[in-house]
Amino acid sequence: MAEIPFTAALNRAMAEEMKQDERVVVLGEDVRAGFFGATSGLVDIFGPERVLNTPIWESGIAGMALGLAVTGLRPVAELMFADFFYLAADEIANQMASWHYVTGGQTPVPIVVRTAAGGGFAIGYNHSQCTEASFLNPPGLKIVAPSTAHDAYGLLKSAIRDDNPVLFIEHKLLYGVPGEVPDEEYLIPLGEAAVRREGKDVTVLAWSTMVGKALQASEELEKQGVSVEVIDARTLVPLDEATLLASVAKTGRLVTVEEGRKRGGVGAEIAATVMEKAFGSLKAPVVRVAAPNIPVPSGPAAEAMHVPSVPSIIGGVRTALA
Amino acid sequence: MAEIPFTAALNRAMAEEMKQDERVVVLGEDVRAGFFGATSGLVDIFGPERVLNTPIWESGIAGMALGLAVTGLRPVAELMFADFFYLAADEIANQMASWHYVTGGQTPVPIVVRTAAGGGFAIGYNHSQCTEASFLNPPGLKIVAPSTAHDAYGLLKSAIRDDNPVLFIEHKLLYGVPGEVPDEEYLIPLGEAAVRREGKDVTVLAWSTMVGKALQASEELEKQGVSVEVIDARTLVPLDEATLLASVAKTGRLVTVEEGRKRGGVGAEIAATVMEKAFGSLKAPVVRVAAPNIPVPSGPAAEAMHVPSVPSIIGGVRTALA
Amino acid sequence: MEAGNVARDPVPIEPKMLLELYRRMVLVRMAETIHKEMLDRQEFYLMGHFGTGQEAVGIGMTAALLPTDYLFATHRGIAEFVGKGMSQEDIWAEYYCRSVGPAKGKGGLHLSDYKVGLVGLVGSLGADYSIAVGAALSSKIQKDGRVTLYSFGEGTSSQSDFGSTLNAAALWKLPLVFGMANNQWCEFAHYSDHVATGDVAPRAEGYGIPWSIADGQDVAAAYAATQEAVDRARRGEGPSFVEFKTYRAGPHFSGEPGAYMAEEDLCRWRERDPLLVAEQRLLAEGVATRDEMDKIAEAARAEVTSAVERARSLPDVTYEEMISGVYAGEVK
Amino acid sequence: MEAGNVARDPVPIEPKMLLELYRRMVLVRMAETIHKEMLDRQEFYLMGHFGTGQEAVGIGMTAALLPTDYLFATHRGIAEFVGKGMSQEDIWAEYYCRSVGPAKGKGGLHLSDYKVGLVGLVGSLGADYSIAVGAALSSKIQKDGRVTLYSFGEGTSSQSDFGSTLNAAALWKLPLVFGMANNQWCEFAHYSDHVATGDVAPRAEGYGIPWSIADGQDVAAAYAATQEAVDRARRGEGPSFVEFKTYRAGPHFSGEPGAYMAEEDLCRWRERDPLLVAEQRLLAEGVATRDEMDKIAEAARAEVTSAVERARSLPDVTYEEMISGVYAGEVK
Ligand SMILES: Cc1ncc(C[n+]2csc(CCOP(=O)(O)OP(=O)(O)O)c2C)c(N)n1
Ligand SMILES: Cc1ncc(C[n+]2csc(CCOP(=O)(O)OP(=O)(O)O)c2C)c(N)n1
Ligand SMILES: [Mg+2]
Ligand SMILES: [Mg+2]
Repeated sequence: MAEIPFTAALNRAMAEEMKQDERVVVLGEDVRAGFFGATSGLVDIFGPERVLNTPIWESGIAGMALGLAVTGLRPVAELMFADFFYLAADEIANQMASWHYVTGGQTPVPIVVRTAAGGGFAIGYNHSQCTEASFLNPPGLKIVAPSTAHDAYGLLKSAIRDDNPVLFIEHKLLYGVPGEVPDEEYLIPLGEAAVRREGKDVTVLAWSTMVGKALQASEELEKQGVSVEVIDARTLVPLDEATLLASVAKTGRLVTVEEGRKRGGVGAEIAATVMEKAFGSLKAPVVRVAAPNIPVPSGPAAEAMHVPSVPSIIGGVRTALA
Repeated sequence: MAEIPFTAALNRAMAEEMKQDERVVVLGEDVRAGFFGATSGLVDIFGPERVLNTPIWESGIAGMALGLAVTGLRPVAELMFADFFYLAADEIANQMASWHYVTGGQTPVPIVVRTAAGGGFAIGYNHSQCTEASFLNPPGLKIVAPSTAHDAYGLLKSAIRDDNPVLFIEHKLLYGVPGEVPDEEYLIPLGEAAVRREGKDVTVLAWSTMVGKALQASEELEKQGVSVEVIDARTLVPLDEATLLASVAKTGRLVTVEEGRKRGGVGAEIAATVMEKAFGSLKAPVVRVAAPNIPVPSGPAAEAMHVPSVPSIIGGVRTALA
Repeated sequence: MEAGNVARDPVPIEPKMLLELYRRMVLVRMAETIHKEMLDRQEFYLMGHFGTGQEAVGIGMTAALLPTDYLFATHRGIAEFVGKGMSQEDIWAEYYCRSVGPAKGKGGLHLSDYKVGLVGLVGSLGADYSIAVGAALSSKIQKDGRVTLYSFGEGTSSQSDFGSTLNAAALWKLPLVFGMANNQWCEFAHYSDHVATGDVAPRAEGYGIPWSIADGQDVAAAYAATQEAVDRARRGEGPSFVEFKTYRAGPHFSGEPGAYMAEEDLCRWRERDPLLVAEQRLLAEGVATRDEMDKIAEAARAEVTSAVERARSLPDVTYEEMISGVYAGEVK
Repeated sequence: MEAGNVARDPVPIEPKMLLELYRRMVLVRMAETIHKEMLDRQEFYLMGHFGTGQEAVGIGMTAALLPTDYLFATHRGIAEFVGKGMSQEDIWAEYYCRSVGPAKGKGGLHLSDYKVGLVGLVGSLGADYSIAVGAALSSKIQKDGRVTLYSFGEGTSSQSDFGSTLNAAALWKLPLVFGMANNQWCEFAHYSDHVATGDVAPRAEGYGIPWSIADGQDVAAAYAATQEAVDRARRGEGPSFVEFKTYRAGPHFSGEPGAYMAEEDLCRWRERDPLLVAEQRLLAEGVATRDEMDKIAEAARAEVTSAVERARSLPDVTYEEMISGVYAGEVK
């Protein structure tokens, strides 16, 4: 079993799926070169028709993916930055989200829209956001956000085989992070969370980069005598409510951690759902650790202050325990 | 004091603001004729340069509004249907939402984006949505959704005078509804909810058309011995937390009612916030009455089943009381 | 191009084909007339964006397509749907939101019918520009020989993705035909309020796309101009752009009086009503008699009426039906 | 247009003006060189999208503007910002995110400076097409005599709002000038992968907009072509489109090697480096000596260095500063 970077895991997933299903095509800006490396080299194996560089046209990339999907192909589209979901929002939220429904299921809508989310380069408000929260409300989408190379591989393969549009959120700080990816093929079903660490005092639900920070925070808290259960949501829609509720039933306390803004964030939906379904078990209000309600600030100093940190997660857990 | 329709109240608000501040301009598709009537006749008073018909270009309408706003004017832009917010999402969520911040306040960003939301004509997935939920997460926006002609007038005037981008959500079923609008000018500040009915057993928070349905439900419930406090949020961002929390402190129970979909809806944010700030007062989990997580269906029969109704609000209250 | 009795050389067309296209136009006109009557009697919920006076464009364009070709049609009338082969039964089943419709009644006005290449009608104008590019690209990748026809109105040429679409189509030499009905109205405003130039088609030039302007009142002309473009696409020579000069001889939608339209313009254009133009030619060339035409109209009325009656008599969708089908496959 | 020593008639320009434009180009080159050196030494966080080799476009274009005119500039180098009058102190204060910057250090790479008409640099390419239309419309409504220059790259001509923007500008005869630097690269791909035609400017024709193509290596030519367009706009005659032929003589951004660029192309274009072209003319026409040019470079180094030093020495923004300023006025 090799340790390979997150991008290599994505690359392997795409290459395998393209090999075994010639309907799978990759498109996006500079996907041949591979801006963050995930698609690099695919063109050499599968040729320029199946690995298509597009003009700078985000709504087009999403809309073309939809057109490809409803005419027999299985596009994996790349939008270079998650911020650009808003440029393609009509295609994503109004069109692909509804297409299966309004056509009465005459066609599957097998689309993956991959993107790079989050901060890390300190380049501010249009290249650093986590935008998944705005896409919870549209129907018909699935949303996936892996935290490890292992999951990136297994989830991307499932996403490509899914007959529905999947927003696949990759964090740019994860791309270079290596992880163990078994040599044998495997799939990770969409909609299954992973308990990363068992604990009994409080549940922390996170995804993407925040899982790593939550684990660090829980080690710190362990030393302080607090036993934290860390769940990696992996898929945000559909959410693995069973795993989450089972954990909350045990701990009675929940902290959600997300890099995106708090107001209208993913944590709000999770908090409301857990309250609805497990009010009796909750010993304290669900705590949402998230970014403040501001544009992602420019510059390393401000960016670092803005993104949830290990101390802010510890603070959130402390609040939940208070 | 005259009873005038909702559209006339909007029209009067715009006309007055245009009269007293020549920087106020109106733009959008067919605003001269006035698709739903709110802007009809303004061109005759203020001329075609201040009441500008635009091409069919929603991202342009929003972006032009931003360009007008940062160069000294105060645009009131119309996007014909709330569904089209997604067509202008980059301009709304990425640009106008952040402009004041990223320019360090060198310019105010006085924009109102008016739109017609919700069902009523049974014309389905691209002309019937309530899309405000997707715009809670971006920073820097205000979101207003009046339920009466009286409020439409007072809130629109405040929105036009606000130095920030305001999404102003009008429900198409309200346009023709008359209401009392005093002859004297008045403003309703953004961020102030209205208690529409006092009660002690449960709080219902609604906005737009759902306020009327909540009031009907509360009358029904009154007969059944349940005392419902109905709050009209009026402004969703910033939310009048003080009024809401005071009510929940009294009743201990909250039902949010919205026409939009439940997952990632506005109710999620409100539920999470109330849990966070008033967990001790909550005798039951916050109940979210909302549309199911499907595209707005076509046809009168399906549309009627899909939109929250008086019985479903009563059901929600019953759940909160159980 | 002005309306009126301009002398033109008749565009060559097989007599049988002309008669068939005439029949289709009559069917479209009949369906929309019956639709309007139902609305006038307040018997139906669905507003109509009728294409009265523009039938030759939709019927002419679609006549150049094969059943397997893809069509992205517009809200303006049902000519394109009829021309592409969607049956009255299927249209009305969808309009009435009946579960027997091709989209299980979920489409409503957003007609789709995959068995005849109707991929779907979007509600947000121009959302399908890029979807059509995707469909044409799909055919290029799959080498399936299909052509995609993207139909739109001149008002929609102002929408965001227009330029990007032309660029992508030309860049990849896609089998994509742009068919633009310039009906001179964008809702309640004349198109000179929307479009900087009188003709839109010449824009294609700058993107490296061949273009032409065709008479939208003459179904033979519309057919011929489209056929040329479709043939070019089918030969792998890339996209073309055809602008059809026509006129929306009625209001934007059924719920408004169209008071802003000048009566004399309407009259002038009605002189070149596409049904009239075709009838005159059919008579002049001895292809059909008045009597045969009356029979065509009767048959059309029967076809529409029975489809409407059937749809009306079917039950509304159930809650179960309404709530299902958001995702393909099972999702918890 | 090919690079190389093509014989051209020199475009007329005041000697003093040429010298001043040369000085600006030197300042830009110096600032970007110092920026790159800091990155090489890993002393600075902010990647550079340097405009090396394209300085004549940004400096030439902006020379045609008044201080009150609006400019929508691009990510490609800082020539436009310098040309429009943004000081090195202000640029570096923003780059270092210092609260003394015009945007209180909130802009970072998204430079804005309202006192010199720099409305803001967006991070999503093409988001500012419509914003620029709004600014030009604003001037038309307010009759303030300002011209808006919309600067962009040829890759961004594929973005959604391009066509709609040309249409709106022409429809309303806006005082809007399109200045497109065709530097032949869109990130890691040649522009023939993005744009269907070799020239983009002729697209303007179809929208009813006059266009020209100018030599982007010659600051006098870039200036003259822009001035003509600006004058037309200022006279109320509407928009114009100028395409500048140039070459991105380096990688897309500082963090990549640009290995996909052919060395011989780079060499060929470096022969027509805009600083070299200007220097040769200054010398040939006896406007400046080598010595005077060296002094210009020294002064530029001093100016940049002191601005960098100042910015570096200032404190980071505080949490309070970071968190504030989302809304104008007080919001609870
Ligand atoms: C994105 C979007 N904006 C606005 C509308 C409302 N609308 C429906 S039809 C129409 C006019 C379209 O004009 P044109 O493209 O010329 O087609 P026509 O109606 O003349 O056939 C408008 C603005 C819409 N459906 N979608
Ligand atoms: C909406 C959007 N898509 C993609 C990018 C990433 N990106 C930054 S620069 C660039 C290339 C732009 O090419 P061009 O317009 O020719 O300008 P140049 O970089 O050559 O100056 C791309 C794709 C972006 N910033 N915004
Ligand atoms: Mg039209
Ligand atoms: Mg370029």
